[in-house]
Amino acid sequence: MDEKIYGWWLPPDVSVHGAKIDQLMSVLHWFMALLFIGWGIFFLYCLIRFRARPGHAALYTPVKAIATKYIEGFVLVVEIFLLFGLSTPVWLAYKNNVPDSAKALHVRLVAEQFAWNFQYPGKDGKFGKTDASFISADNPVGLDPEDAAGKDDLITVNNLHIPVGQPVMVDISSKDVIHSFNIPVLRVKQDTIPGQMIPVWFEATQPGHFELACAQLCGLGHYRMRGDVLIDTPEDFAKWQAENAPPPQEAPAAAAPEEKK
Amino acid sequence: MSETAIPYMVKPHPVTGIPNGKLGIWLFLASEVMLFGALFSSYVLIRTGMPHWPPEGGLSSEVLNVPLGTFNTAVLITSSITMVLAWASCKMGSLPKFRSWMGATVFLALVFLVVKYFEYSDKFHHEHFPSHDNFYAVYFVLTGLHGLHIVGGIIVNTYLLTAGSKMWQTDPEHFTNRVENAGLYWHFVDLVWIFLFPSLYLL
Amino acid sequence: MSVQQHTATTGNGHGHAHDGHGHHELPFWRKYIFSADHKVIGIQYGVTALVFLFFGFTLMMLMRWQLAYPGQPLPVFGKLLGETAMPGGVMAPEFYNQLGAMHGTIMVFLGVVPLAVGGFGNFVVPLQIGAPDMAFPRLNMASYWVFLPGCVLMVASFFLEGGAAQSGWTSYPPLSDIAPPGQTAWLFAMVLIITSSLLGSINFIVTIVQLRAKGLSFWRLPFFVHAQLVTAFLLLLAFPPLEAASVLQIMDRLAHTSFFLPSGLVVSGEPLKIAGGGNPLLWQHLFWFLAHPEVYVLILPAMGIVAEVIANNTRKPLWGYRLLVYSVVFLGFMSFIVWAHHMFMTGMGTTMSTFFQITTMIISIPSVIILTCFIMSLYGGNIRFTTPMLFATAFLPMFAIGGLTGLPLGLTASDIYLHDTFYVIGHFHYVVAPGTIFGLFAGVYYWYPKATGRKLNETLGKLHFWVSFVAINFIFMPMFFQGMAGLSRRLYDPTIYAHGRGVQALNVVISWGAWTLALAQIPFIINFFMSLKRGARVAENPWNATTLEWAAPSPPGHGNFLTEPVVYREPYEYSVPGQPNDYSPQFRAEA
Amino acid sequence: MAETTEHEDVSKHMGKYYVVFVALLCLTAVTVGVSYLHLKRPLAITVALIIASVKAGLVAAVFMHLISERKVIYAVLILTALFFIVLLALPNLTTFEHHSGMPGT
Repeated sequence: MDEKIYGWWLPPDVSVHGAKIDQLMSVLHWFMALLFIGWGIFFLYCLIRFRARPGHAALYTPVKAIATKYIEGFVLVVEIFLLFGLSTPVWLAYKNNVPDSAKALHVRLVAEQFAWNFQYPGKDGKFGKTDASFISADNPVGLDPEDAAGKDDLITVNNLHIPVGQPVMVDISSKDVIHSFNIPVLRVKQDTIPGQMIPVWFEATQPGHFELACAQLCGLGHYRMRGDVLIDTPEDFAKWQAENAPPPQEAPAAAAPEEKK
Repeated sequence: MSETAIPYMVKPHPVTGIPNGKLGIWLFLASEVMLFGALFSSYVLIRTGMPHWPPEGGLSSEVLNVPLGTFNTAVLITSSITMVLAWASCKMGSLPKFRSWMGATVFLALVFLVVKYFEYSDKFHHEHFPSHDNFYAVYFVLTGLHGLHIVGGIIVNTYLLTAGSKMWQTDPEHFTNRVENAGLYWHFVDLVWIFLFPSLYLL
Repeated sequence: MSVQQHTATTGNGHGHAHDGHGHHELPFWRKYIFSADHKVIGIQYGVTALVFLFFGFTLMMLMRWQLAYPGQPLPVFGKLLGETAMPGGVMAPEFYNQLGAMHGTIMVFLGVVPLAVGGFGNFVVPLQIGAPDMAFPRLNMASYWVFLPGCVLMVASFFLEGGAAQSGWTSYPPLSDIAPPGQTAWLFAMVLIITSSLLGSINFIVTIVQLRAKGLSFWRLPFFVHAQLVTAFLLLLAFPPLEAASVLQIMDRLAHTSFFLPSGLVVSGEPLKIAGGGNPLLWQHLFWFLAHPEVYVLILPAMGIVAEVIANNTRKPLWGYRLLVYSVVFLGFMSFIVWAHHMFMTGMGTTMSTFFQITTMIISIPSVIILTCFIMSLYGGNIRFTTPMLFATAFLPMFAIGGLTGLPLGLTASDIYLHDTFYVIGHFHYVVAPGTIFGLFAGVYYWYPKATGRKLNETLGKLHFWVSFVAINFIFMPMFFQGMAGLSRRLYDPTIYAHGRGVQALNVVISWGAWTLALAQIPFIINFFMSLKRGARVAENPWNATTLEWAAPSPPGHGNFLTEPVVYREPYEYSVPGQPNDYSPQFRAEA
Repeated sequence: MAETTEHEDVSKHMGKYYVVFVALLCLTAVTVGVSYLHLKRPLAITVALIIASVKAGLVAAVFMHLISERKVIYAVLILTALFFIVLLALPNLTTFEHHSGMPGT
């Protein structure tokens, strides 16, 4: 992992949708700085100009301050612009323009205290059925051993492998408490709510080795609930999938229809 | 005693037209509205999130005892009118009448609790504890909290009936105000039950 | 429970005019411990709250050691805290989480609110409206004596098996549902504290509505009273839902119901034996229904104090007094419909998130107006830089930073990145620490003479202010950079992450800032106790102020005023042209 | 309540209290009766809530004297009612949209 890319400001952005978020952040912070500095100069001017001293007296009649109305108006206009011009469109675009499901790589995430369990559908593109009753130490997501669709599913712990240039859709859930799926460099964050399956998507623009962090207090091991995000070229990704695929087995029963919320 | 004299303890404020206690009790009821509002909101949220209500199938009216619930509703409504009559007796200057009506109110409140006790013990007898499922959890929390309010009302009303009524000799107006405030609270408890009964037993 | 036990008057009950001071001396325990006098209760609340502020601060200083020097044994104190909490002097992660949860809870519910509302509200409001006491003095006493057991229970929970609550001050289930018994103590303590706040808020509203002095119309009330009135309504209507939520969580923990627990939970490999079917987000809704208005419960009284101190020390009327009042009322109202911006990352739909995003932006407008009014109040003044004024002045830029950094958090798109990072910590601490707490310090310095009859030492006060001001910015400013770097909050050891290692140097800066801030409180503590005996004696009105509390003796006796006060004019008539003095008090008949 | 002639005032109202009492008992009977018809859920909820609201309205208006109360109490109650609606509506709307409106589910 390259340590040097992490400094005192935003880490590099390797996602498709992140550029808009970064742009919003930069506009916001310039606006905030401008407002604060302008305001601060006036504030200091008032403190010095109107300090108590011999021969100086306060003005009883309130000053007519037209300028404050303009400044308040300006703040209002900028806020409306930030809200409807920048933030809402970015948010709506990200939430509503979900990439074509057929082209995307689908992954399921079941978070637990204190690990991230990923389930890849394998060659058949179908997730095996899971149920809480099957969960055990070597079956962290609770894969149904009877389900044929699950035979080729690949399970990884604390290790998210994704390819560059392909949208990734992660259906996230949790088996115990609320966690939060946070990959700073991909500008992704989503709470994992037990009992619910919530989709998030992202698309990486360059390969590399990054980190997945838990952003929601989930117990004493919250701090070490760290995962690796390995963004590969499509070829490397395919190779990784092939190398790690579980050995083929006899599939006894037909797959039951998938349960979705 | 050297406590400070507070204005408008008994006489109404010239602008607002009410004494302090009455505004106080209404504010308290406002916070109670928000308390039960939060519980009702939770009830709706949990109920709409479940495929079946009650979760084991059937209807609420088959799980809970509707005749007993109806009886209890009538008991509370009756206790409301006896409370009004107790206050009206004070207004009309008759302490003995107040005593009988207030006594009736307390008695009816106790009847309500006794019926509730039979309902609860029947549920417990069938191993239907709050942990059984969310239907029982909601039922026990809402009726339990309402029951605690009934207990509170009984304590206040019993106080007014016994030791508290000494004030009638020194300051009948103040005493009547207290009865009125206790009455406002008691009607509110009745009012909560009016919503609890259909939403838990009938729907 | 329902009927206030308010046999407040002597036998006859109708008295309007109060007959001066008590005829009989009350025994010590009735006068100073179980007292029904609003001033004694105010001081009880204030002192309790200050103790808890320092206690909560101490918890944070312990956490700062772990954050600055992760995994290193804490010298001296590490050994004292025992092997469970700090094995070998190194903090255990469980203990870190307890400290975090308790720091938040104590600062908010046991520190700032009791000081701002219980302390200043109780002491100052009846005086400022010319009332002899609160409307229900015994209820007021009950409020404190419900609050104190709550505090004791909260702190005592550290000694329970498994320690105190450790699921954050927000106590999100399912984590809090399955946490050790300390969480149950937390919930019961919260129920007590909420009940106490409800009793207090009823009392405040009735007092302000019913007991104002003759001539004191609503538009003549000091801004502080307006702020307290709005605060009381927030407490009255926003707290009960958290009480309900606490009851539900208590049921989940003790009666094993599943209000917040969905079906199919597996905790540490074992399926949880519950019925299921609940919703963890229900807690968040009920919690934030309180906790967002709570932010304004913290800030509004501080704004009120700042307004009083600014008007007094600029020697001119507040600029835009009515606008300020409209703004706080609007702020209070809006604070009820913004809460879900704390939940943007829970998978909310786009319609509701847009709704909450819009209300959040709308609520920033009155804050901007309030700040503008304060700064325009400086313009044209004759500013005396007394210690209270220094704290009040510093409040303005600190609150501005806190408010501005709320923008990126209130907007959904930028919140994706900043949610639950140190940016959030920086943001709300700027609002509540150098914002609210500085406002409260301004109040302590401003009203101390009224409460004790003696002034606090100005030199020590200025030392307290300047060191605190510099140190506190070294604490919270770096947090914005840590947040921008993506560092999650509530991490026991941030150096686990590469982006955490990138900003670890800042953690050292912050920690040293925190410890310096602690040192800066020493002059205050010395000043506070020394001035009780040695401070300069003052008359009724040491600051040449205009509002009613300065008509009463310092300290005011039982019943507050020697003669019934009458109000003749607006609250901040400073530097009226043609007057011999630069202040025309509300209570003085001649123009 | 006016301070003067209060005795007559109260005795004049007595009839009203009894009428409301009987009305409340009748409405209770109606709501229980309707529940045995097993109406469709939405209709059943509407009917039950309407009856409950009428009953609550009667208790509040007559027993609690809200029909002739002072402005300050109306103000408090309107504010409370408003936030009560917020408390009931927003968490449920949010949850509803959360479950129904998520793209990709």
